[in-house]
Amino acid sequence: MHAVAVAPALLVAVAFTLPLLSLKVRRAKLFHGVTLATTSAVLVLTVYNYAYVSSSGRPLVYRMGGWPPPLGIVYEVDPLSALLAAYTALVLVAVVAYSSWYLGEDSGLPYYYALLLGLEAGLIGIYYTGDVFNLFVMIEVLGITCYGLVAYYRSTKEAVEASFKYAFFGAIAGLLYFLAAVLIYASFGNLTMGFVAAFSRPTYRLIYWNVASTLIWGNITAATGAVLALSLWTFTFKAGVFPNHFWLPDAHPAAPTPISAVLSGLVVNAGAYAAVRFLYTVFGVFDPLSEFYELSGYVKAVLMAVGAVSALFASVMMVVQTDVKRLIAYSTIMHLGLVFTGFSLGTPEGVGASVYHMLTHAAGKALLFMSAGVAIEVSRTRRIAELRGVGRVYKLVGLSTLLSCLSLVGLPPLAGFFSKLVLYQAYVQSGHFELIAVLLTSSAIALLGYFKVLYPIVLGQPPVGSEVARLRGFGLAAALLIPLVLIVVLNPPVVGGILEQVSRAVTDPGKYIDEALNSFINYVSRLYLTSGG
Amino acid sequence: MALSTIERFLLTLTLYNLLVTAAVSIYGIVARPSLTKKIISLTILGDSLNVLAIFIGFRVFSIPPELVSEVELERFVGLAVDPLPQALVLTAIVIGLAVTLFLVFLALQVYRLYGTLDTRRIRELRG
Amino acid sequence: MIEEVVRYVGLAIVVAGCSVNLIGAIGLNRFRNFYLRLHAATVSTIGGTFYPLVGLALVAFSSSELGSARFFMGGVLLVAAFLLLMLAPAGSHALARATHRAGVARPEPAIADHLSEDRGG
Amino acid sequence: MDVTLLLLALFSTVGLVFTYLAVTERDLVRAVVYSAVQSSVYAVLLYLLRAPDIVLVYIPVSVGLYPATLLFLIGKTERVDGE
Amino acid sequence: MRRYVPVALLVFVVYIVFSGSVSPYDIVIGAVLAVAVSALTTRFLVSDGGKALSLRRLANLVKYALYYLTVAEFKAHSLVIRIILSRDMPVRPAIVRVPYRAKNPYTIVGSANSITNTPGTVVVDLDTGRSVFYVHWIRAVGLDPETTYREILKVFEEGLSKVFE
Amino acid sequence: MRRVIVAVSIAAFTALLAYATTVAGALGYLGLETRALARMFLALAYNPNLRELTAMSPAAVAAIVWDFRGVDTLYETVVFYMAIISALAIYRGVHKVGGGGSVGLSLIVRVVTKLLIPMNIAIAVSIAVHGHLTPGGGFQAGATLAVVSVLLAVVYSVNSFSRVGVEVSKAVALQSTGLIAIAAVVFTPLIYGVLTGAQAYLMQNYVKVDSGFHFPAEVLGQLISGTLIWLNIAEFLAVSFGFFTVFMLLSLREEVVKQPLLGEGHGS
Amino acid sequence: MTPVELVLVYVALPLLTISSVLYLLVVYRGPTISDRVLSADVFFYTFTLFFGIVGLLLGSPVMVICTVVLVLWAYALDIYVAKYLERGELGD
Repeated sequence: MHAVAVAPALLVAVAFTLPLLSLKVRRAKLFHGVTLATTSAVLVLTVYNYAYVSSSGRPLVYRMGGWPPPLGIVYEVDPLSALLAAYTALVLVAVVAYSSWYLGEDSGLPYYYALLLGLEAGLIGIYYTGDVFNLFVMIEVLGITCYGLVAYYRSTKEAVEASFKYAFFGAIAGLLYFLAAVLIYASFGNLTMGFVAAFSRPTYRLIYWNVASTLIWGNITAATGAVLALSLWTFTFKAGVFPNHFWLPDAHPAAPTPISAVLSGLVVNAGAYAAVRFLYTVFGVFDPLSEFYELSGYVKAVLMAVGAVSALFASVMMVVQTDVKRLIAYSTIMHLGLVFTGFSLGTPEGVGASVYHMLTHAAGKALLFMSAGVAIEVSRTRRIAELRGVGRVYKLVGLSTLLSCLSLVGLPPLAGFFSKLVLYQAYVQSGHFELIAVLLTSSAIALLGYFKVLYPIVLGQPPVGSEVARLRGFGLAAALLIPLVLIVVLNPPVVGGILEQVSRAVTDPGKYIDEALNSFINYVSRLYLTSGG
Repeated sequence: MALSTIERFLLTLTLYNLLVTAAVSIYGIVARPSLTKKIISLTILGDSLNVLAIFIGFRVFSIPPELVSEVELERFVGLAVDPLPQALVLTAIVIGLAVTLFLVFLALQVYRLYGTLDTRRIRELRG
Repeated sequence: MIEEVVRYVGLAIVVAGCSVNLIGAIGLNRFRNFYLRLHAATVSTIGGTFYPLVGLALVAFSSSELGSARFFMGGVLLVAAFLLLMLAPAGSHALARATHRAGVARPEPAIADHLSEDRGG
Repeated sequence: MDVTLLLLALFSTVGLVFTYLAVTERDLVRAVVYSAVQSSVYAVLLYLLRAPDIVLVYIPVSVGLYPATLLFLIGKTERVDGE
Repeated sequence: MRRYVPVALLVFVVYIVFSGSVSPYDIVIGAVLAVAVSALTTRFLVSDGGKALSLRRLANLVKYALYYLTVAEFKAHSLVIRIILSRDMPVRPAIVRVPYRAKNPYTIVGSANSITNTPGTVVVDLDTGRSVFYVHWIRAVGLDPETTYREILKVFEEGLSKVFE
Repeated sequence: MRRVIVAVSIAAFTALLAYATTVAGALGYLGLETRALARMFLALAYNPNLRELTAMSPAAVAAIVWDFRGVDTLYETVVFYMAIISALAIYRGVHKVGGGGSVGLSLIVRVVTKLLIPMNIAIAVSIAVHGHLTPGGGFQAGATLAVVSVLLAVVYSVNSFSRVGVEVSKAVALQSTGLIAIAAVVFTPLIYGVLTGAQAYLMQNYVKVDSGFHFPAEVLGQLISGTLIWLNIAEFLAVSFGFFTVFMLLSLREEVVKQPLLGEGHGS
Repeated sequence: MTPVELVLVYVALPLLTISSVLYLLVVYRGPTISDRVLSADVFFYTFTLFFGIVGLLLGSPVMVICTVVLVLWAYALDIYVAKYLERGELGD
């Protein structure tokens, strides 16, 4: 159970030591090794957490510093957050392995790895936290590390400018979320997600009348409207979907390739996760028991519009790109749009399908960025027309490019196909046939875009001489293999049970609320017993 | 105890002033072309939201949340203002400072690369 | 007894200092020139802030109802007053010198400007 | 009546005025000075709101460090905003 | 060794006065801090340890401070306040040379700060090569070096010379 | 046209927010009473009678910052650290500090600044070590000490840092040391728990109903509030040297940094 | 209210408030940047006194710790504006 709290804290503790280490030791291998060991340890911890949470069937509440919920911060881990955190840790191991190949002996290595570890801490913290304000802090940890990593190639114009844009609007988004958190405290009288969720449901308010009437301090309906408006702006910014996508096609390509993989594959998921957490669990917009169920129509319309427009717009933009990384970045916007349409349905099927799509997209996108990154490194350009056919020399790269593209397009029998199929079924079940049209159209348009990438890398002019030497590296193979296995393995028989558990946990947050309240009540009753006895 | 009309008016006026300050600074962020001016407006936006956060924990006739040895606990609990927003704002100020420092470093680098901090000229130069 | 005397002396200093502060503020508005405003600013900082801070420290020391924290308050105020006495002149000197060197404001009208003479010639 | 309410209303209005000045001013050094004054007014607000801890961190950050870094930035770059 | 004392004393006094308590906790921390800071910064601050520990100099400093804070400040303030409150603001401003004789930087800075702190005179610049302050004087009675020295600087420099020189 | 739309939408949003906060009453009973949770914090901040629920710190804000909601502050420190690491990553490869004599401000300013430094250190340390008793704490003290780094950069020159004995690498090392001390304090309860098999939580300070681990709240009759004083001192170290790093980087001369920062073409 | 508090509330605070508004007027009007900074500076110094008086009135002496910080940073603001005017940039 301590593994929940240790995972992010361990990451930042190692991040603290890296610059100190760099004063004594200058060998690059040490930094690669330390970072790989840390991320592997965190992978073990997060997988253990997932196993614990999914086997016990209840969310896990960790009281930070031992404090009971409304006083202190809690980490509350339900199947969704445990799954996403474990998945993140897994992909990040691959990314660190890839970085060891990609960066080699770069002079900024300790800074790079410190930032990368901070990024992972931010992501896992966002998934694990059960506190509204702690979410703000973790979003900022994630944010500042992302800005720093995007600006890592500080002497290229586009990297610096993209990072400035990202950081600037990220700061505004963070401030707006801060205002939202403050408004939650102002009206609900506390900051624990489980408590806010309980107070949003009239039944819980009746059962825990004592607690609720003490803590609630204002008009929660008025506050919730403002909070949803403010926080959804922030979350859509972080997720990079339509009205707030403007930073993404600049920032993702400008970063070093492993970071592009992280940003496109994992960081955007954090925004989607936070939106789900707020809409489904905390305020229960799609929960008939909740007081805010009447908002579901508006929220549904907004999310659907956001998702559909970003999917269509981004798929069209993909086709006209000439820069390979920009093309892949637009594909991220498209997929996140599809994820948001799934969340807009408000049904367990929709949530399950969207989470599934998040997973397959993360693996596919990381793999595509990493294998395209090999081609970019070898041919020293990002223009699609001039890419070298690395796939002819190094079969693994060719294979991974092929499979990742096909998975992202959605061809059987790869993971991407199944996730889109499940999404399709969810649309059909809730009767939103217009979304099916969006899904099919955007996938068809995007197919053209993916073939633009696929063709030169797999079939283009092969590299020669010194360029081939660049391809050697132990880390590269390991890095490509992990997501490659993932996109083959993630099919419904394997993940079906997991997803069902996740979607049940999300659409029926009763256990989430109960655990948070129990944690408080247990503490108080034990206190009463010890002092009374 | 209830607040008199004039007290409520003054409190509301303060609140509105803070909200309008935030709005003016957002306008500055959007409308002014210079990156430096954008950063200045951003800091003002952060400041106004921080003060707003403290403001929701305010009460009239109160003392700060620092327990001095001579004050009894009951009187202290009955009189002091809300300490939680203060702790939250402390965090927010530090985070804002960190982001602003980084933005300044980035703006310097933008100037080194582009030779200007005017967004319109940067857009032209980027093509 | 002695406590009362100290308290009212401190209070008198505070009130007198606040009036001087107001006079300094008026002067700052009335003078026509940066270099003249410097003198009004000095009135405000020394007569209008330094002395009242000391007076307030006296009031604090003599307020026994504050308990042991009165020594804290008085000490802090004395340190602040001392820092003010040390830093305020250095600050206004730096500002005046920079203003003269950069030529932001001319010291006119003036019956003599030896600094410009020496630096120009 | 609590006298701090009057002061709160007065100084928040002053803060609004100086925000407007800082946003519309085209000379960036002046804008920095305006924003420093605005920050100090806000520090007074925070003090009146009984938040000495915040004042203690807000004054260094907002009155001290922001103008310092911004003047470093202006000194190394350009002084005028816009046309 | 003796030159480390004044800085340590300064740090200790500031710490104790600022903390406003003489509990063992503060005294221990203050003492440790004083030793540490003194060890770190004395080489930039004190050049001659012999002068540092003389009680006579300290007494002179106190005497100077008392004179300065009462008589000198009062005279200067009343002059400038009268100018501010009069209708036509009768000023005769000038930037004049004021020669100084002191060699020790602390004397120079102390007397310059004393001049600036009295309303009516502000040190605009100083030239260490020529040993001259350039003082902006709100009501100049004379421009020659003797007059300016006598009217502006004499008292301060003589008082401070007994402390630092 | 675009500006008008922007202005109107901002105004509309502000009006909505104003409506929600005052007329609709999202802020509750403004100005009248404190929230229930706030009363809990105030009652528990220093309360030796409730051993399982107190933070033993008379300064309620410090108690919340480092004990009740300590994780927030831990990661807030991470944000600050990461910002400095990002700045260092931008400035990587800059080894040579600009030469040349410093033409600073006048003698008066320099001497006064020199005198200010030891006094400022005394004040900052006092704010840091009394953080659990009076307003103040690690970050406040570090920010107060930042006066020294700003003034060294402005009044003297970047060379003065190395004359005083602070260089970029040394400042980063000291900052890391402070942060590692924070991490050590944070992890101590867990390590204790692993070694003895007892229950203990990350960042735990005092006894809880299900855990007997605690840091000493008082030493020789002096209240030190368990972890609070150690965290404050460590944070003080980290923050003040963080500011040193920042201003050292900012005051580097353009000629020195331009070549390494623009020279290498990377990633295309 | 004790006599001390009466005097402070009805005499000292109004005087200080009026003079601080007058300083702000100079910050707004002052033709040159030096005027603005000078009066901003005096404004800060005046507020140290204001902080002290308010702290005494609220009966919470621990609050006045903020005065020292304000004095320090007002000086720092002077110095960097002076350096900016003199050298055209801060730093080396």
